[in-house]
Amino acid sequence: MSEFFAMNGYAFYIWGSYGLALLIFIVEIAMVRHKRKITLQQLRLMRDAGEEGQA
Amino acid sequence: MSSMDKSLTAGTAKDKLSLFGLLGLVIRRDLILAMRRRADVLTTLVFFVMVVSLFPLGVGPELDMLRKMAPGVVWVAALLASMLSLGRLFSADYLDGTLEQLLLAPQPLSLLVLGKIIAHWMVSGLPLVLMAPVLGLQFDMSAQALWVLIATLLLGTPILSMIGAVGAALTLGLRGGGVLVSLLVLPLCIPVLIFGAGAVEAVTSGMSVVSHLSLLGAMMLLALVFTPWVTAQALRISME
Amino acid sequence: MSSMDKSLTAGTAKDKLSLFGLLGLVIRRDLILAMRRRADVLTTLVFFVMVVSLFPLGVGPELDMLRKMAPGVVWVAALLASMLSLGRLFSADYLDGTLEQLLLAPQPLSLLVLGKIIAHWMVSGLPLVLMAPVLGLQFDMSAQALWVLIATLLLGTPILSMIGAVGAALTLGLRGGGVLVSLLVLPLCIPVLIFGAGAVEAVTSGMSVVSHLSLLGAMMLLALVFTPWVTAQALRISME
Amino acid sequence: MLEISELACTRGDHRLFSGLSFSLSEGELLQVEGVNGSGKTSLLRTLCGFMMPEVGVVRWRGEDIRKLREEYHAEMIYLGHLNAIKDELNALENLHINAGLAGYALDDKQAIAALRRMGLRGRETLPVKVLSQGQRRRVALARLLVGNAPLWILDEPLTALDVGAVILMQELIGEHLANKGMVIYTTHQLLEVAGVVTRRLSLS
Amino acid sequence: MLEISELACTRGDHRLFSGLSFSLSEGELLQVEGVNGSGKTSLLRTLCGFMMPEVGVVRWRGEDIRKLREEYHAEMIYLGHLNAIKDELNALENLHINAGLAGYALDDKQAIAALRRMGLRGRETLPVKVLSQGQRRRVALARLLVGNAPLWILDEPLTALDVGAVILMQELIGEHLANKGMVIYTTHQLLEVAGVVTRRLSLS
Amino acid sequence: MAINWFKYSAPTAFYGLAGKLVPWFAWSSAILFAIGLYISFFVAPTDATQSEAYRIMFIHVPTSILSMFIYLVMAFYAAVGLVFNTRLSSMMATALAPTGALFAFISLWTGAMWGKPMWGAWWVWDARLTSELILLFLYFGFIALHASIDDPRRADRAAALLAIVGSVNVPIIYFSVKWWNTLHQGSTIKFSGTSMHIAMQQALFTMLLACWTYSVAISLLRVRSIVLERERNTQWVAELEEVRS
Ligand code: HEM
Ligand SMILES: Nc1ncnc2c1ncn2[C@@H]1O[C@H](COP(=O)(O)OP(=O)(O)OP(=O)(O)O)[C@@H](O)[C@H]1O
Ligand SMILES: Nc1ncnc2c1ncn2[C@@H]1O[C@H](COP(=O)(O)OP(=O)(O)OP(=O)(O)O)[C@@H](O)[C@H]1O
Ligand SMILES: [Mg+2]
Ligand SMILES: [Mg+2]
Repeated sequence: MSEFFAMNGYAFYIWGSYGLALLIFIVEIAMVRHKRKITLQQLRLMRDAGEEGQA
Repeated sequence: MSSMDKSLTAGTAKDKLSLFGLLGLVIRRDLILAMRRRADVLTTLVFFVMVVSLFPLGVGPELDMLRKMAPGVVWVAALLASMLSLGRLFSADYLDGTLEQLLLAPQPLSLLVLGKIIAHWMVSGLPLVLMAPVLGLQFDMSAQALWVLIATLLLGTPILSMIGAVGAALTLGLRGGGVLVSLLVLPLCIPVLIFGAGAVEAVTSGMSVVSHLSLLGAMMLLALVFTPWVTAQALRISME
Repeated sequence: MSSMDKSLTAGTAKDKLSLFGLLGLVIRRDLILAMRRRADVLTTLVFFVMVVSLFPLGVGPELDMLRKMAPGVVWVAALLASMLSLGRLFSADYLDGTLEQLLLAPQPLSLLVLGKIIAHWMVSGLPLVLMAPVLGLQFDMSAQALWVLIATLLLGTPILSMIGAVGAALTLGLRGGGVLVSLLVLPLCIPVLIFGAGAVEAVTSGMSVVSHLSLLGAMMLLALVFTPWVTAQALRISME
Repeated sequence: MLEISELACTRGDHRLFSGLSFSLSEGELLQVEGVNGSGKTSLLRTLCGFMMPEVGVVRWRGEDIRKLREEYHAEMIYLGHLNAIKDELNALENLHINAGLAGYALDDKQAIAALRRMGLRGRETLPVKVLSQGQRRRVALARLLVGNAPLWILDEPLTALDVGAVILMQELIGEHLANKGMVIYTTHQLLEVAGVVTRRLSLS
Repeated sequence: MLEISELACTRGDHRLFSGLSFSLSEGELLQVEGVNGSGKTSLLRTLCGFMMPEVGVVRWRGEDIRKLREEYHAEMIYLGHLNAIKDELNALENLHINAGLAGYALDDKQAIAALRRMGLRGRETLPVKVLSQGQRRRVALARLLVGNAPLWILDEPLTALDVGAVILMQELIGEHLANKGMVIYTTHQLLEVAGVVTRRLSLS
Repeated sequence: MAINWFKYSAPTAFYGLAGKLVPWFAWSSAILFAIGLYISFFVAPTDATQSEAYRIMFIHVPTSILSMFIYLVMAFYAAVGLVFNTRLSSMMATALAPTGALFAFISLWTGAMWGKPMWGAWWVWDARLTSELILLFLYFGFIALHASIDDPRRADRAAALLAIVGSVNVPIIYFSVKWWNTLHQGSTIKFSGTSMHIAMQQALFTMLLACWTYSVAISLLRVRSIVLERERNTQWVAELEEVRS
């Protein structure tokens, strides 16, 4: 197992590549989902404010 | 004063201006404005000279290396200098409302834009071309290389002005436009830089430069045909 | 929204602001403005990266030569990038009248100016420092050289911002100020460039860098003491 | 001549106006009224073709102005919040350039006469930069005297003008209308043209 | 409080005014009058200390303002042709900053109340860039509501304001005078404060 | 307030459709990544000359290819948006840009991580590398321009113009850089295995597909937020289930 992770001495480069790629994918997904959450939140907030304004 | 005013009017009084007369008017107008703030013209040039001269200071004084760097450094400096002067191309007209009036002129906008680009090149590109040989001498370039350098700059700087005009028009009225425009325009200008500097290097290593120069020429024609129109569209979008 | 507004107010309501609070307010204000146009911050950085990357394109891709040029190129690019961002330091405030109000503030003008300079450095100098090592790697610089590069930039970029502020204040409201300011400021910044790039070259050729760094440090302190006051005077003159 | 039908304009979240229709023919004077932020400037800029109308069309002599473009521009003058004059040039040069861009070549005599009529005697050859706010506005307004476009679109022409200049503007508009011109304007001040009924368009 | 003695001002070749003397004390309202280019703006800028008077001195509580500097600044508010607001920030943030620079920390409630009083309800958190000319002017004027400096120097405060806002300004000035304030202003429009005699200073 | 239903029908339908498609693409992407990674690391044999380092290829090559492909798609959408004034395609272009930029960045990063053991340098100024770097700058330009303009419609149109000009320029850049390079130095050391092992091909192909499905999924997700934000004043957004709850 540790031999697998050692990658014949190229561990840093290989895991550095895949690791960063993975990290970027995760961050991107998180950011997009967060953006969606925020957008929905703001929509609800605006709707509530609008209803208050009418009342 | 009177002579100055005369030079602003084309043809006889009460005449409708021809398209060509209009182009002339726009160029003359921008040149006169540039002359009014002469410092401007000078500073682009001085910026160019300074960037080129900074290099030996930063890199160290080995002549051999400097000679090799020379075309690249001169070209990069030319690119940066024309980038810097882009801010002036439309922003003054935008801020004081003249641009609105240009858009409302009863003539094709691309033509007015072309006039502005030509004037801009004459003020900020041409002086660089004329200055370049002097700087080349500082780096101990050969006479042949100097000629090629002038030729490439003569073909290349108008392209920079034209591509730059598109960027300047797109970033009109945006704060921090000065840096943003570099961000947009620099990548687009890279081929010009590569062929320009490449030609000079080719000639120093004894190769033919015809293909480089003809490619630059082709790019210039292409830019001349398309960029005024694209710039005009960009201006319309920016004024919305 | 509310949190943003809160961050603009210092201390409790209806309180007189202390001098320090005021400094904080000015810095926070400029940082918030910078964040509003986040593109700005990014673009200075990208400009820096791009200028550094342009050189190999102009000069050619031989790593050997590039390695030698690296410190000079990075420093020149940093100088140009902070020069370019100078335009933003006062000109927006000048155009919309905020500067008039700053001059009428019941606090020492030098303090306000200092705040603006600090904010400017945080937005345009600090990112360069953080980015420099990556660029160094592109030029295959050694780890040791990279550390020295960071140290010199950390000491040097604030000086550039401070000297730049004087130039920016003097050229306020002059058309084509963007280029004029470079013309005024670049010569003053050359010592910084020489010591900065020199330190990196020294370390690559195995010499001590202490003297270089301490000279830079001394320059920074000197600048910190004098430039805010000089800038304030320059602003007063420009507004007359 | 100028017809607007079913025009609507939205800026951001605010619907400024909608279903706006009117037409303007020769010799008519139209004041666009409304409180601050009601959309007067937006309307005038739409009439110039700067902004694409969200809904509706603007027609000039029966054709959509976004099709006509240059032909329409030849028949109108727009004067906005900004003066469109160059600080570095003097009043005379500014007028020459503005006329040139509108397609006319002036001679000095005409230009000077126009500037004098605008009350700028003695300031014709000063760089515009040093003029006062009101004087700068007068330089901009001098364009109205030298062109012969039938349609004038004026956004707050009276800004910074003193009482004398306001009276002058009223005369100018009166003359233009008498020559079969059309004028659309906004202002928060009083502008009354003798012998002409001002039509009013109120934005909510 | 504010005393001007033997002031003269020359711009270029033109002597704008000379031998100007007046003084202003608590509760007084002074309108500087004159045609376009008569030197009103120049006078007000001299009173602020931007321009050095060619001849004469400006005194505040008996001392030359060029000596007092910050102390004088703490007791005055100047509102010029330019609005001194940041396009990127919203009205609320602008007000916070302007108050902060004048040395006060506001809380949100006060700021919002001031903006609402200026008729900006619903626009408090829009970036100022998208507001209309009149709304922008209102944001700038809101500074008057949150500071408590006795001296107001206003250069054409009514520019771009609609009728409602002009009335509001008259009220504000009235309140300020009632609180022992002093106001110097210029305008080409009509500005009448109920129950106060406007002193007038005519520049040739 | 009258709502032009015809105009808004496209985003309405698209919003729902995209919502349905996202899970499909997301899951197939996850599965493909799993398979691809398995083949890359456990099936594909060790390379003769590069030892294990060559395994970087399986992330590097797909991201490189996609970074270029996405730029073209983005420019295409932007152009359609500019010419036909369809909001939706402009929104698609905006949604694609960050993903494209990230792929370009991953390509640069993994390339550098590969270059260090292979060439002994993190970076060389080779044609491919340089043009990929410039591509990243072009993405930055697009994003920065779009972000600096407040009015979304104006931002769409301005950025579209830039994307079009950029896409014309991309091939020019590529060839100029390529030519520039050959003028100076001999061939850069490139990956040796011309005749690729079949497992390597499979891994490469699977990873490419995985990256493609990923970018479709993420940009659809992103465009949904953009649609909501831009259409926030319309009736249909107010009636959406996720907004009402
Ligand atoms: C920062 C460094 C690098 C960058 C920016 C980069 C960029 C690229 C790009 C843009 C492509 C796609 C080209 C295409 O499909 O036509 C690509 C493909 C490829 N790269 Fe790299 N690369 C880098 C380093 C490396 C290194 C170090 C190696 C191997 C030693 C390598 C090997 C390959 C291979 C084998 C392909 C696919 C082969 C092909 O499609 O022709 N790259 N790279
Ligand atoms: N992005 C936006 N979001 C919300 N409201 C906006 C936006 N952009 C503009 N507005 C509003 O649109 C209106 C623009 O009005 P316009 O400039 O046409 O007014 P006006 O009638 O000319 O006013 P004034 O008399 O003050 O000049 C303002 O009320 C402004 O608040
Ligand atoms: N360099 C100069 N040479 C000649 N005249 C000058 C020069 N600089 C300024 N002036 C004149 O000084 C005056 C400046 O006036 P100022 O701006 O104070 O006028 P104002 O009373 O505020 O007018 P407005 O009502 O139009 O705002 C103008 O008449 C201008 O022409
Ligand atoms: Mg308006
Ligand atoms: Mg004035």
